[in-house]
Amino acid sequence: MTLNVSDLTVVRGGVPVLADLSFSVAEGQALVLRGPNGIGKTTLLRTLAGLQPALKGSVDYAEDTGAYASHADGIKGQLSVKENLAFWAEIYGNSADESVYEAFDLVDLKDRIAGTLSSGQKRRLGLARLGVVGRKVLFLDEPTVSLDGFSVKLFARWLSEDHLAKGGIAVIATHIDLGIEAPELELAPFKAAPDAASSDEAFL
Amino acid sequence: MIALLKRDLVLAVRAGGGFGLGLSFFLIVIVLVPFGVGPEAEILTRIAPGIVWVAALLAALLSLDRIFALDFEDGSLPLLATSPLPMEGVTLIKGIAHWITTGLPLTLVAPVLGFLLHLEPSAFGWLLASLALGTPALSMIGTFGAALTVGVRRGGLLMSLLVLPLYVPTLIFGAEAVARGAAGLDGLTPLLMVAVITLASFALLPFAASAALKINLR
Amino acid sequence: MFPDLGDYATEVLAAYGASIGLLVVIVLLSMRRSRKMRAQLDAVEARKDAASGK
Amino acid sequence: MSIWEYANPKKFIATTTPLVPWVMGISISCLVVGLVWGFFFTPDDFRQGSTVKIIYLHVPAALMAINAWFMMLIASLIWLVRRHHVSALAARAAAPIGMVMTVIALITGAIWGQPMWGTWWAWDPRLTSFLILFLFYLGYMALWEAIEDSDTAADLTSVLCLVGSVFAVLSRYAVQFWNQGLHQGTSVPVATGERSVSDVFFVPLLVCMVGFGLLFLALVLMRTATEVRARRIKALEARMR
Repeated sequence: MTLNVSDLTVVRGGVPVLADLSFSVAEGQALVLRGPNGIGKTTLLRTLAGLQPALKGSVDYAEDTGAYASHADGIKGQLSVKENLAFWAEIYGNSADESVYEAFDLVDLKDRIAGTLSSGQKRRLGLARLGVVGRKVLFLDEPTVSLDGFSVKLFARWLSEDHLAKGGIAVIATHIDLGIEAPELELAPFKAAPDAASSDEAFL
Repeated sequence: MIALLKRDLVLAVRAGGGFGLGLSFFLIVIVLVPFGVGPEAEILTRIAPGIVWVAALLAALLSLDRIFALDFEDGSLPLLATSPLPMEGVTLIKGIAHWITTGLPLTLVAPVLGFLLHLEPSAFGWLLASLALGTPALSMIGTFGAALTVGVRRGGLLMSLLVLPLYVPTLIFGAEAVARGAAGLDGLTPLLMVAVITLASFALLPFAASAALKINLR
Repeated sequence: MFPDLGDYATEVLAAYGASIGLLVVIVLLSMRRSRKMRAQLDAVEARKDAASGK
Repeated sequence: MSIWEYANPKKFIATTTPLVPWVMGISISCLVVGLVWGFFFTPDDFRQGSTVKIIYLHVPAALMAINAWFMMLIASLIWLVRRHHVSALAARAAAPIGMVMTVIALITGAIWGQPMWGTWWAWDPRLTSFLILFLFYLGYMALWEAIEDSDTAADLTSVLCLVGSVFAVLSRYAVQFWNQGLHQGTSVPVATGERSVSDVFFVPLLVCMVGFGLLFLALVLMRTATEVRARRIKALEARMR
């Protein structure tokens, strides 16, 4: 069960941003995406997760095992931490077991209303969602933004021990070093030429 | 899917805006009418069915743009899109949640407000039936409109322009059923038409709404 | 030769006037927009050729 | 050389640009002939007097208002299925013209009915359904304007057009049902096509219909070419930045 991508071209607003991307990530492996801002990391992750169609090329991994998480972590302010996680667990047909709360140090925040959490705590809750979702292939867009050093280590530990160790795969776009050894993919060389094929092509 | 429905209802109650907003707007519109039209009973009686229906329609319209806007802003929509839940299920549940928070309370309160407008006693049954059958269609059509305009900044006005013409058939048959009831006639045919429109809306519109959502999420 | 429109003269003339007026407006607007767009396109294409020609 | 050949925007512009002046010329001459003929050389209707002359504007305009929406529906389907940009842009180009036709149908219908109904606007089922159609056009065009990304706009407006068409037909019958309850229909059926018209009126009417049809075609071709050029400008500028 691996994730392989062959000569993929992703498009943002009708203009291609990345072209001829090919890579594969084996089980238990993570891949860190590097590159200047605006190179197309988010667009690539959204295409991998299936949120938007790729212009060319293919992305294949086992059906229904992908999950996407961006810095907009879909946390409802009016619900408590427990309710937020229970909701996402139920959506994915799992149950929010204790280990996730411990992994993200949310045990004592369980009944706190999400709106009252600090941005760091809220980010940890967003990441805890990934633990509850129980999906094998994770596409993470800047997961460690506005996270303090301690939480970054928490997340890195969860990622390597609870996710990758159990055969999970992760593609992460981040600027911060996560402290886990993972191959890096520099996206700059794959920058698409402006007039590469795109939906505007018919008009050029 | 039930989880989504439960969450939306809890959110509507917690945010407080959900139930109260639609109801208070409905009440205000109905109270305003006599100020505009005058207190004479026979005028009010004649226009009562239409006024109650138009007020219900506007109250439903008011809370439409909140259906997807909140989930769109805090990123829940893309997460739902990549969840095992089919998008058609999401739009269907959103429609039902909107109906429960606005359509249902309207239907229950409407007969009480009927007294304010001197509605004919024979019409109360028809009013309740037509609203009970018609407001779900208003919610589902509204969900489609909300899905169309979710990506548009300040899309509320645009959504009203798109949704109101789609409300015309339900409004005509709904008000007609009540008017016939008020005149002591049998309002069954228009009532059945309202039911047909509602069933058709729930059968078809979730697909259109989910298509619109997927397009907007691109 | 002008037909006797009887007592509905104003209505008929109003209908004709309004309709033909609207038709003229839509035709003129469309033509103006078409001309403006063509000029704009030529300008952009000129700029593109100049840019790539350099 | 299948018709899809014209789906290529550049080829579309190349072929239609020389055509438009001709189609426009023919349509205007048809209109002039039809209207003059109908206005000057046909007798008055014994019952309605001279207002029957409005038929030469109302019937063709009403016909084109409905056909325009139908054409937009087909174009939207073509866009959704085959992703041809020209058909989506043709739908966008046709909307304002369809709306103008609807407005003409509304104005002439109201004026025509005025002597019989005694009021400038009577909620006659047919006229009211054109009023609803007008709202649909308004919403459709507003949605196009509201969305920046061209492909997303084309997709969303196509979905709206599909759903709108179902509700337009539904409203058509709901209005029919609604007005029966209030007062009896008009003595002279104003609706398109149902008219049993003696032939002295019919030939000029036919000429007018052809005129309106060709005018619609000319305007759509012109405006679609303009939309294609606008899209090309946008694409070129996106590349040059």
